[in-house]
Amino acid sequence: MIASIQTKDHSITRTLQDFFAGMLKTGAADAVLVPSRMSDSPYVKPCLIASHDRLDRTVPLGPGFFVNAGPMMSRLTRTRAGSTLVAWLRPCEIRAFVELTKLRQGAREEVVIIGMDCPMALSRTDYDDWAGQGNDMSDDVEKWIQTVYQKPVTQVDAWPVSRACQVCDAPYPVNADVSVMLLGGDLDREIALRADTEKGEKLLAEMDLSEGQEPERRKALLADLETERTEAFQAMDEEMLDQTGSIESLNRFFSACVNCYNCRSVCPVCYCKECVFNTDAVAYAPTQYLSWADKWGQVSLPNDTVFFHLTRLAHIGCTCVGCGQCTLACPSHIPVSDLFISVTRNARKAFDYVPGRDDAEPLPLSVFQESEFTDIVGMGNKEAT
Amino acid sequence: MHLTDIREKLAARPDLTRQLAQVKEQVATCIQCGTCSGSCPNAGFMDMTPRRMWRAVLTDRVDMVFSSQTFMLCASCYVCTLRCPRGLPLTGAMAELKQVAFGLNLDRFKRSTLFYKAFMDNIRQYGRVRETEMMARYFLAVKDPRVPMSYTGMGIKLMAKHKLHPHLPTWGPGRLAPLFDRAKQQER
Amino acid sequence: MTDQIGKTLVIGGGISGIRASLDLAQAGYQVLLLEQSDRVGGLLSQLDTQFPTSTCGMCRMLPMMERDRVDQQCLRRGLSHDNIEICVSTDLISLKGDPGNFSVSFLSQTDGGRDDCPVLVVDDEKIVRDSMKEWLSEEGYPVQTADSAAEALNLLAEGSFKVMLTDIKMPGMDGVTLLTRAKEIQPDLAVVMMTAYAAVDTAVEAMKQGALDYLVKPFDPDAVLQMVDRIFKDAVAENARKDTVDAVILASGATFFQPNLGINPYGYGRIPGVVTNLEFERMLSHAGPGGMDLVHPVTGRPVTRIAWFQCVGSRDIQTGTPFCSSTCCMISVKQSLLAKTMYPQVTEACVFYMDLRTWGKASDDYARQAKKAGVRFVRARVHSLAPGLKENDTGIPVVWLDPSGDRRESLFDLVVLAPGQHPDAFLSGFAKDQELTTDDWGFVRPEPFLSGHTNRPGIFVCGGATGPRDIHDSVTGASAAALSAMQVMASAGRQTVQNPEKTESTGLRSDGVSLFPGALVIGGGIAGMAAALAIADQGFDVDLVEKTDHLGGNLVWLQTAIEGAGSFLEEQTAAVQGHDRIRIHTRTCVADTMGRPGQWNTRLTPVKDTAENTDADRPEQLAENGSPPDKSSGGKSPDVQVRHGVVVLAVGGAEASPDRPLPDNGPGIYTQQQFQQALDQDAIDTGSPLHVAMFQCQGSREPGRDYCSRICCPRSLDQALRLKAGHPDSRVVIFYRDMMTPGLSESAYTEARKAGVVFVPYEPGNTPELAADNTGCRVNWTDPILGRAMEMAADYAVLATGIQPGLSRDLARLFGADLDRSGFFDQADIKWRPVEAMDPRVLACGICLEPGNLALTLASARAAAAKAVSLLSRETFFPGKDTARVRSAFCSLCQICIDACPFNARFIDPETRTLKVDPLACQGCGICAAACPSGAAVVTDRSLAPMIKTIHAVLNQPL
Amino acid sequence: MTQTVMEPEQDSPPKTPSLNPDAFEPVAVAFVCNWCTYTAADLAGTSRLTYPDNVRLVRVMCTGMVDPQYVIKAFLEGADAVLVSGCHPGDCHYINGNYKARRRIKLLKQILPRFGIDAQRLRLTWIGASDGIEFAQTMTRFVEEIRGLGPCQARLQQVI
Repeated sequence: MIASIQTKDHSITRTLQDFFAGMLKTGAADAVLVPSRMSDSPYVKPCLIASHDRLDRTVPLGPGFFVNAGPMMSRLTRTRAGSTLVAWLRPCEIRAFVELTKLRQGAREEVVIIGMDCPMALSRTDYDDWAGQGNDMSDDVEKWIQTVYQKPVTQVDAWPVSRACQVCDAPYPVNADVSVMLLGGDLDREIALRADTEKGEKLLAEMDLSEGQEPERRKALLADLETERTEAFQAMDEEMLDQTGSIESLNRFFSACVNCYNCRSVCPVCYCKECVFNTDAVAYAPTQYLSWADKWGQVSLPNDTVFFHLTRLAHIGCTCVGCGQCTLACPSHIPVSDLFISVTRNARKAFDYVPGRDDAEPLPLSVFQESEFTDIVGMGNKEAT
Repeated sequence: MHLTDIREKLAARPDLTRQLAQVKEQVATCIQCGTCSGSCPNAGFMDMTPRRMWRAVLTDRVDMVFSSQTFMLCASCYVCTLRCPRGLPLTGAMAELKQVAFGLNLDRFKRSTLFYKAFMDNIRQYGRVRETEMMARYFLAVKDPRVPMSYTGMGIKLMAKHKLHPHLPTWGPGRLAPLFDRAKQQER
Repeated sequence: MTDQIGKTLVIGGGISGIRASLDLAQAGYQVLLLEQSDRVGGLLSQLDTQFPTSTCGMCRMLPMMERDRVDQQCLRRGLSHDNIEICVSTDLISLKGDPGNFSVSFLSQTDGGRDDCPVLVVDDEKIVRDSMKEWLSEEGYPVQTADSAAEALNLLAEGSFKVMLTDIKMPGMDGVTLLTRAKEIQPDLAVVMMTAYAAVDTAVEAMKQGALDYLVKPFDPDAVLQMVDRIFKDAVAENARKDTVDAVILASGATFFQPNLGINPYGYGRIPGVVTNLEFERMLSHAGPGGMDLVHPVTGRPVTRIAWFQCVGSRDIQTGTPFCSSTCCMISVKQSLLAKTMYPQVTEACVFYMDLRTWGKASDDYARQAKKAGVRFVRARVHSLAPGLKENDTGIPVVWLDPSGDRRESLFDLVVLAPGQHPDAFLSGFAKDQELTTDDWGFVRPEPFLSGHTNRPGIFVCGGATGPRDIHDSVTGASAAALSAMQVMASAGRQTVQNPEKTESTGLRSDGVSLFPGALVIGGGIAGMAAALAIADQGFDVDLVEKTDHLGGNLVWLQTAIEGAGSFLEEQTAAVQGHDRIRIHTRTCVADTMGRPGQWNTRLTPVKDTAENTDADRPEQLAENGSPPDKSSGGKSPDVQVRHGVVVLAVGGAEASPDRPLPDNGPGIYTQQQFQQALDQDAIDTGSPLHVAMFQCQGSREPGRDYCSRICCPRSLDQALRLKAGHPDSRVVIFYRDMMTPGLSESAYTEARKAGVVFVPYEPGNTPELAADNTGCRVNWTDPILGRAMEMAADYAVLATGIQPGLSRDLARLFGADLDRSGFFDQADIKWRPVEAMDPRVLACGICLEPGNLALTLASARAAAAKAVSLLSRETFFPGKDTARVRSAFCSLCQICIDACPFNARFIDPETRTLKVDPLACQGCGICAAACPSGAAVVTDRSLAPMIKTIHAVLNQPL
Repeated sequence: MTQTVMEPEQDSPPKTPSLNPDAFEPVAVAFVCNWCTYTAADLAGTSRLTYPDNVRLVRVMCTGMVDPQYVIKAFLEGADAVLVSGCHPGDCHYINGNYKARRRIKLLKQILPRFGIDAQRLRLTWIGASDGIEFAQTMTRFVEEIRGLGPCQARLQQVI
């Protein structure tokens, strides 16, 4: 079922705000989760809004992406609340939430997920620049929307699209209850929504919308995006291999890392309550440090930097959703997500696993088959890497 | 037609019927493993393997049993008896079938019957086989000129290899007659 | 009443002995385990893998609870348990006594062999000295000779002797004087006088002066040896260790037929390349000759064509073996499958068999796997083998007759003989000494309905000593025998060793866990009753749940068919009903259960009148979409809450309904059970000559129900014999695929053939056609041997449809167990833990566990009871030192560890919402720790911090 | 400590692990399962089968308890290679630990070679309890292979 919302006053933002308000008014939703500004600052964060008259600061579509809402969804759904929540999410946020539900960090039962076509976000510093100090961002936002949904873009005006978004291979909602098909749409006139699940259908039915259809250009635009992004990914992959193809170069890549673990704090699929690297599991006796210094002639501290990053690669090797938050968070400007996206997207192929693709798809390391990967067992088989 | 023929003949001979029942009993625990037939040196010449023969006996297919020459070809080498995992007296059972077949006086066994008779008579008389005389008596008994003709080829070959001795030295009658008489007595 | 700890002697350290010992040890009894060879493990230490898994799981025999008391290691490295004293290389010298008081003496082969028994021969005649020396030396005695008394005294002064054989009349000092002088030097010397017949009086006189005995010249070597052996044994018996035990379990096993004995038609030992299956097992093993390669033992060339010959020394009158050895078919299936899959070089793997005995739950499917892998199965017996031509040694020519009667010939590099199991010399001697009842072939015959009981009270038997057995039956039987020993010890008032932690003065461990001291037995058939009785007899409360209104299950209809079963059923029912520790709940089923394993609180609810009894064992609330059970009757809930620490699933099963459409269920068509009941109720006039056709494997051993039910072939034979006994002219034809009469039941097969029953083999896809109308049944088939179309008019057609287990998945899952692919109880390990679920507190027995006859059902029931008793006997369990822990502060409740744990030991406590570990289920494997990314799952010494230390340590060791 | 570190029985003065390619002596860590491969190692020992002491055995209860972190750490600590060895499929004392190990090793093999750690430096084998000969052969071959590959980069300097 595909429905359509008529765009009001040439403002897509306003139209969507009304759409959410309608949900709250009719009781189709008890609360909605939408990115919103808290004051006149330009920064947007996911906001849980229960009152239909508090939607005016929400920015459903825009280039600001400071928090992946996946873990926020986890907070909101960890136990049953007995109410219906409608969440407006970017594709990478849906992916993160799906992975978190597999890790029992949340549940979908009481949530209706509205996923949107998401062509890009800006990096943190570029966003600052783009937003300036302006109190009223609405014109900029509308302009941004009209730009990015009509053709593949790698930069908006002078600001380049964040690297993670440039290589994102699924800029459209997967596994949502309702998909908002913005790409290629005549957004000044209408916004098309497709119900993908029963829950989605129920929501759209309650909103009493007119019938719509997928924008004609959307499929072609998605194909163009795919081509472009595949190429971008290959370029990044090569660049990363060049920069980190050996232990020595990996050392250099992370040489600015100060073990602050911000990357893991913002990572939506690093769900541990406490990172193992913050526990006594990796605490050494003073003699241990001396013994290393003795062995290599010197030992730089804090150590276990690469150990930390490789461990994190092993932990999220299959579940990394490629949202790029780690890079945004790194105080040392290390392009962490470039490395992680390039490594994990290749690694998970072995298990034919795509994070967020399917709720029923089990986590690769939690299951096994009796007859698989026989090529990696035994000596003398010079299997490919 | 043939079946009725054999059945009728058997019905007329309670002694042979009993003998056949004994054979059936002797091979009752046969499990058709085929060891007998695998080990039989003559199996290649038989129209039916010994195993099938026992199966026919056990399933009362007398028509199959007595339309076969298998038991006539048994050379009494006893290998099957020695190998049978069921320990069945197979060689003996073959011999019994021969006897029943002779007793039934079936046309198809006439030649075999006559051959055996000629053979045994010859031994009884001389204590050994005198092939030429034995064959001569056999040919006379068959009363069919085609039979001696069919042996001509083999006769010539044997002669070429000096295996036939037309002028055997004659010595007195053998002393086996009492032995034969005693055997006959015991069989009763 | 005494506070003595119960002790059982287990004779034989094979798998049966190990199993019985471990069960007893776990229950807290002491075990003295004697083994003649130098290691435990028996035959299994030579087998790397077992069917039907193609793997080895022997270590799964080790107890899962109180693991710290057992060495956690592969059993091939040895066995060690606090409560088991293992004596290898030890001979049993004597055993006397009664239950509760057997005295046993045994001797290590390392002390007191014959080489420790030097003999001195004194005679002036050289010939006597030399021949005596020759005879005795051959037997292993060190012998010295002296030609005079004087020299003898010198030798005696120089070294010690055990025995002196001396002539009486000698030049110089005579033998009698030598006796006196020798005794002065060595008082304990055994002296035997040698004398001519005429001087016997003197010899008798010498005995008064201390001679032990005398021998009369001229003597025969045997008499001399017997005399010396007797002295040796008496002397040895003095060195032997003595002990007192309460019960004895004979688990001495069987030996293999030696194919080179007798007529040896396959030329074993003569034809290179003819090997036994045990030898082949070593060739397959990487540890055997050839190492990683499969090579010919003589030529060393790679082996590519292998034939297996079945029934060598089994099912063979020529070797005096009328019985089937039960296991050889499956051993060959396994070996052929392994050879074909492990070594791509093997182009030809061919098994020659008579009937492929893939009886039981998982074997038939295993054989199908082998067929799929390319193993050829040929129904033929090869009569004999002759060596190949030497000059162009291309292999061993094998000739056989195919089913159609054609003679076939093929060359093989290897011929693997599958020799049968036979009683061994020890067993014959022991049975004779102890006056045990044996069968015609020398195996110990257990008492009917009492698995593992011999005719001697207090002496129990299991494993190969009772006849050819596979691992599964041996392990089950061993546990059953252990139960019998426990019963003897309990009635002798013996105690069990409780945990050492309890008595240590250093303080009590506070982490002890107890089970609720009671058992829930579900199913009131004979399996459930036997298990309930055995558990209750050991002093534990039992709740016995039965869905129908009566006890007895299938034995109710079977009782007249099995000799003595009627009165046995009556006795058992009376005993159960009269037992003050058994509460019987008839017309009841399990509704739900609360609590954790071992501390279950299960609700029993009455079976509703409307409910079909066949579905009544399904947990009600699950069966009815979550609606609560009917509690309305009389305002008061009729439900009962039962607290129990173990659960025994004994819900049984039923005859499967015929899978193939029947011709209108014509008047003469019966299932095997219906036919049995008709026979038992005299509804069939067996006194008149009847024509009966029996069809085996109806719907069994085929996709869907791909197991052999193990009972139908013997039952058909029984029915056939009954018909033949009723009227000898009755014509009975049994259509079969493979007659499954393993072990000693082969004799019924032979009997039926003798009685004139006709057996017709068929293959799936070529099933005989059965048609029926009002006038009766007609069967049409093609006899494979005769190659003829055959026809038979039958008064009755009997379909052997096999067993359908009656266990519902919901009920199994209620207790954390599950069903296997055939619908039976899913065993933790089909071979090594046959009556347990992965959780050892969940047990099963009878035909919901696996198909089997009454004897097997009783064996599994008693085995399950043994497990239950050994668990319930422990007042407190102390978890292993390596039990996993949870650092809740770091735990995100992602439950990855729950998914990873193979033992369901981890769960979320609903009250605290924290992750907990069931310390009795946890095996300390550390898989959880590897799965947990946050370091919240930890196992002592097997978690990140210590492992990092270890890694650092090993890498920084100097080279 | 439950895991046993097999000390090489040597009295000779300790050799410093040399980084000179001509005198390169590889060092490897082998995580061996208590039930199968450790038994095989024991059997190899009792059968007097020799294998290079370059392989340092770390006994683990099950290959399923080998956390990918152990493997990573071993490489970063300077191991030239890591072997994980346990029971054949189906043989696992803990039912399926070896299958789980196989997936983890697969993942590591997807990641580590990306950073220049040759896939051949990380091995997974099944060596059954009675495979003493196979154990010794595998160890010998393993060491020879690593010797051919040369020292692992991570051994040459501290990886931060």
